[in-house]
Amino acid sequence: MIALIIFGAVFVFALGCSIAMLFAKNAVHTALFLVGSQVALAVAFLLQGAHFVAAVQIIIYAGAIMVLFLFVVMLLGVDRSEVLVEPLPAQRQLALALGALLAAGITYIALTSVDLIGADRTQDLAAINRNPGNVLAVARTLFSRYLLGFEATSVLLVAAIVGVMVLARRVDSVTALGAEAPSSEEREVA
Amino acid sequence: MPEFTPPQVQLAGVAPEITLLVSALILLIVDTLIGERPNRWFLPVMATAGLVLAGAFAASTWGDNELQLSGAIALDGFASFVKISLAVFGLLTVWVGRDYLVRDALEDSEFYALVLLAVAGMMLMAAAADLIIMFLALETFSIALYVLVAFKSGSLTSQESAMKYFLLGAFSSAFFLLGIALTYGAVGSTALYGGRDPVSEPGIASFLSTSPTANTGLLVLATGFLIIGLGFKIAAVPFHAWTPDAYQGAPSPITGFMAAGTKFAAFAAILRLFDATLFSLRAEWRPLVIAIAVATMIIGSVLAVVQDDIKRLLAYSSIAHAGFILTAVIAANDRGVSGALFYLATYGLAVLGAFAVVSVVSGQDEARVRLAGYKGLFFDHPALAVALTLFLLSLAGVPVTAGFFGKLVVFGAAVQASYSWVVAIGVITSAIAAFFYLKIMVRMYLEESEGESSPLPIGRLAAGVIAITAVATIGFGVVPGPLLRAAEDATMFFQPAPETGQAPLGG
Amino acid sequence: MTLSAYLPILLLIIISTIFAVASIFVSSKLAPSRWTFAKRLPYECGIVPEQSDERERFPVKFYLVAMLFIIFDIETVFLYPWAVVYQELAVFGLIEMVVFIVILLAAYVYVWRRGGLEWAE
Amino acid sequence: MTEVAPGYYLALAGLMFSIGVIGALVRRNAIVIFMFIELMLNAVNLMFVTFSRIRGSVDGQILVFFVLVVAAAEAVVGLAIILVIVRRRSSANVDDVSLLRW
Amino acid sequence: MNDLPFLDLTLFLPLVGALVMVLIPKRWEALLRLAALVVTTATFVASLGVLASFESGTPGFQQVTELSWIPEWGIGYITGVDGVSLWMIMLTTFLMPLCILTSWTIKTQVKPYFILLLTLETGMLGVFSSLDMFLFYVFWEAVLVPMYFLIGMWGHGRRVYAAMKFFLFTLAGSLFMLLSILYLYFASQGSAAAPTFDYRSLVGTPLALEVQILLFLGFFASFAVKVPLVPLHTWLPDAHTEAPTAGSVMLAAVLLKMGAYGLIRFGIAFFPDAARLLAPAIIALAIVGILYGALIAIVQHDVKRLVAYSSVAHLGFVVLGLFVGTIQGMSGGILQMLNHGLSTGALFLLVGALYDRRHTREISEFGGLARSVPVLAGIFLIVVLSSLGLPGLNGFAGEFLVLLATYQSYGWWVIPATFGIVLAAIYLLWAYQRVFHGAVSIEANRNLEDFRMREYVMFVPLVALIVAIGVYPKPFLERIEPSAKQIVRQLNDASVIPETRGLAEAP
Repeated sequence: MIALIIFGAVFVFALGCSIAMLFAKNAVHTALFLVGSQVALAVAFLLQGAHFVAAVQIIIYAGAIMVLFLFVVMLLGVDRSEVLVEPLPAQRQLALALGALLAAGITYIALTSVDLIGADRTQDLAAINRNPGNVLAVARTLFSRYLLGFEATSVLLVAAIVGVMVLARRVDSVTALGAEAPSSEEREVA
Repeated sequence: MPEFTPPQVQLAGVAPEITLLVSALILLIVDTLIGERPNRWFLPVMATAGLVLAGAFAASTWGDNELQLSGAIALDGFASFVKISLAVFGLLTVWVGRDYLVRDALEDSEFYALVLLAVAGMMLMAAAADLIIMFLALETFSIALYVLVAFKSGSLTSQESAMKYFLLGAFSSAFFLLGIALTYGAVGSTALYGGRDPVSEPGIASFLSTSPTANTGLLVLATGFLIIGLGFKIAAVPFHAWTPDAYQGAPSPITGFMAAGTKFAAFAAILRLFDATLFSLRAEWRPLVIAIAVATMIIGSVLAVVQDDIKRLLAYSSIAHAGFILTAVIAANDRGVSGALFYLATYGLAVLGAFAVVSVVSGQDEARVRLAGYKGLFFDHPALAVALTLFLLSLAGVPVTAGFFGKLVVFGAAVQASYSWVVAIGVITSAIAAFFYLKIMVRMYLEESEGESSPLPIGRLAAGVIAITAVATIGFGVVPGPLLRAAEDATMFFQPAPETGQAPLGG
Repeated sequence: MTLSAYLPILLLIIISTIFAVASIFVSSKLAPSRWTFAKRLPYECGIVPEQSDERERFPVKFYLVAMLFIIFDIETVFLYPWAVVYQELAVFGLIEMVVFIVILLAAYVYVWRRGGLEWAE
Repeated sequence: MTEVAPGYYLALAGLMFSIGVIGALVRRNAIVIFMFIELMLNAVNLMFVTFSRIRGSVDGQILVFFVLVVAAAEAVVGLAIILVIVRRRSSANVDDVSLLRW
Repeated sequence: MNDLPFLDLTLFLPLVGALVMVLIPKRWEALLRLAALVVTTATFVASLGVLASFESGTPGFQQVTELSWIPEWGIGYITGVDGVSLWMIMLTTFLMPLCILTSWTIKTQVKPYFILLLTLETGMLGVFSSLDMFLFYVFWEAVLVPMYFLIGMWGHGRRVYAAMKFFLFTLAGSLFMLLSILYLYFASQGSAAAPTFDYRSLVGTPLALEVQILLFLGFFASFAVKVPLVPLHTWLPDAHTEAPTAGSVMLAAVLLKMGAYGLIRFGIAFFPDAARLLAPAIIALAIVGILYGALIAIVQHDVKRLVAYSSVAHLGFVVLGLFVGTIQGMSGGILQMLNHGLSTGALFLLVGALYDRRHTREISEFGGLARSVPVLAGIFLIVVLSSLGLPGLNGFAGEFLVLLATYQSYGWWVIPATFGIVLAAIYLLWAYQRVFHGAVSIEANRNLEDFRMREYVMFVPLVALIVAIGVYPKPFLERIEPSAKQIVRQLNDASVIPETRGLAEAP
């Protein structure tokens, strides 16, 4: 019963925050609503026995990534520059139709999917969470079965690091990061 | 369940990727250690060494056929073929890029490092035997490419197109991810193949071979979303909106690399996923892929006709080519897979060559990319014009070029699979496509150049790349046998269970 | 492990929220507020500031460091579970993590040498 | 404690994903579009966790980590690209960026 | 039978010559011209070897060369010659030196011009001698590219438009042929045998009638454009008129024959049932073409355009002969192909000679030329008479046979066809009269130089051949007839189909 109430609250809060994102005029508000829905999701993770993931969701997602979003939004002041313009006449209607279709489809599949999949094995997961425990189970699987994925993320991160370094130098040539030679953008300006 | 047992670690499957990662890191660090130099020749040299070594590693495992690293990587001829091709594409990109960067005063170690990382991601994509690895690989090369598209500093269009590319790319990967999630839900794993025991080591292939068809509903839905995610990367309609902008905004060598490499990697994933793993579900995914292929061929070639910027034109042409290759995916037979590999390899060479020419002709800061800029090119720079003609003829599929044979094998596969009507559409759109390739040739040969001909500095590396790709385009056109044989050897996907085997021959 | 284990966290959230809201409320009630026209002006020295784009020209360093922080922050996701099973993983796990760290460390060296972390111009 | 059936979680995930799609297509501010894409990723994460529960294995939870890393990398690079554009012309409005041309 | 592979020598001599000429600096124009002449003459000599070792009286293929090319796809290099192709090959090699000679007046871009001309020759010869469908298609398309450039770069007036139109019409048609070839290829796959592109094995592939019709239409799309049959002819007047003289000659004399040749060799041989079923419709189109071409020719005021439209009419006779279904018709049609090549080729050469002197092709700009250039006028008359089928000259034998055959099979259908001959007399003689007779109204026509040595060299053999065929057609017909007989049997007798599998295994 308690679980049901908590789930109800999570459901309403997560969905409410998501819908509010659609209508928030201000980018900062959008970001805050996103944080809200992410926190709600973290609780949903907890409810389903994914304890470590829930913590990570809060720490990294809501705590770091969204902070970066807010940081950029606020320092750039993009909130002021948002104008709602329609580039294609029917894009909004199209998007709503597509979204509604998608929502209906996925929800239908979701509500019936347990039958599709076969037996619900929630109890197995609960057993794993009791012994050896969520983090331990995650760690064991992560560092064996997903060894390659784990190492591959480092490549991804390296690409992102290098990318950020390149892009930072594209911001403005005045900010001579590595004492760059005057690039062609200055030629064009001149 | 999870008692920890250290997995068996064999590095042969990922040796090329490791090589590329290591050489990228070395390259970055060495550059900072050496400091400012007027001529940083060592950068392309190191990148070349890394790519050659990676290609050699990929070649050394030719003929192997096994799963490695807990079933995350397939070490098979298919992966080797794609990896070798990608290494070659990377090499050509690096060489053209070097001349381009020097000319526009943009040379940075990051360019080479990102190309290497992108190639590594693409290679991983081709070898991935697990959807999550596929996803990570896709993201790795996508992120590298977002940055490479934005690499020009002269014009804002470069960054703007990168933003569009990025937003649409991220959007599409969310769909791909949704597909992965649903697959995981349906199968209980993201592994493509799975182990012998479908309960303890689940995988898509073993799931499909053991479970009754009624249980595949969720997997079919997942397949739809996976198509969306990969459709973006191959620039299939209706997921093509980023292509013209990104192709136009990116530095020309990178545009060529995207056209050749991204397409190859994404198609490798599509072929492995659809023509091997999900083969038994072909009745479900085929209609969708056919619809996409037809739309892609038509939209790509029709919209290319009205372009007057050569990079946008080639972008639409690359969309049309994605449609042509999709006909081989539809065929879902051995000839289709080998045909697609052959097509992608030769298309990559031709398009890299074409963009090498574009990169040379465009001049400083890519000022000359309008079709009008190609007027009378034959009279000013006959060699460039002849080379570009060759690439265009190959793209148009005119005989004695490799592109013709590619079209033949790809269309042939679809005819064999009794999809002649799709090929008929392909044939009509090829004729339309010929029109816009011809348009460029008209400019080059049949019209006088405007104003005085300005000298075009042609770097030795770029000239070399153009020569290599031109020779290859003709060579694989006249003697397609060896490459085709290699592609046919490569069609052996890793097959743990006989049920996931190839399409039966026969039309 | 049930949700009841998270009860202290919930309590903490509730208490801290109450405390924050209450302190704002209380201070606004208790503090003397005697607003004058001069106090409402942006600057008291008499010069009205221009409505300029004050958000412009933030040094790009701020963004760069923030972004690099996020990337290296991600490592903790993997480090924590690794630390939990470190005993069990033994040498194999150590090698695994060392490879991961070394790759990112190399990237870090590159960033450092390239001047990505230098604050001064 | 009685559990709520996993189907409802999947439904929540599906709805959030759909909202993400709508938002990404409807909104015109690049950063906001990107936020909706993040919402889509979050919805997928919920799906992974729920399927992990249905399947009785932790694999799904691990996949969330990978999504997380990808999201972070995308965020960093994406925001950097947007940053470049905004700093070089003071707007992150998608339409100014001459998009959606044929 | 013969020691030297004369056929393959003939086939590749021009290409080798072209490759060698690439090495000659473009400033040495005289050497380039001479080299082209030497190469084409040598090719002609080599083709005389083919003629000499040709055994008349046997229907099958002779002098067959068979090499493996792309075994993976059952593609071979197979060439051979029979009664149908023999004269086409001879015609090509015979006219080519004359085209080189008439191109002496080309002053711009000499090097690429001659290289393209030689490449064109290999392409045309390849079309006539290929016995492998893939090889055939390669040559078929290979003809397209040099001709496109010849028209586009050295043509007159609306050359760009004409070149584009030529290229796109032909390519669009041939792509449908490619589709049909692919279908046929897979249909040829027996229970044990791998599919093949070998013409000799493909003949007699059992096909359902509706499939036959579809495939026939696929081939027909390509050949009907080339011939051209009436609704698809619109590229022809433009291409013929705007092309340089040598291009016009090759278009009229050889390229059009490629279409007719294809209809015989592939259309009828592969799909006899479909051909028989569709024959009335095709004959109707042919007759429409005869009348339409003739009527339009009458009102032309550009002498070259007039000749171009006369080709539409003449080719109507050819197609008529091929599809009436008798041996006379077939032989006559094939002979008419040769005759039209000679007559119309000569006409275009003569118009070119006129153009060189007056730089105009308007009939009204001429008048009374017989006085200033009597030799040219005399030869023009002979050629005109041959073209309109005067007994004793070459045109008569072919047209007579065709009309006779039409009468036998289709009765009154012969009347409109015969009317075409009357019309031909009208437009040709009327044009001749306006150009060479009457008063000299324009001063520039008064003092024109008559034939030079180069032109004598060109026209004496041509006229000799025209007279020879007219007087004594037997040696030509006796080489044609066995093959014609064979094809007519295929067309008329469906029960022959299973037996024809072995038709090529003639000694």
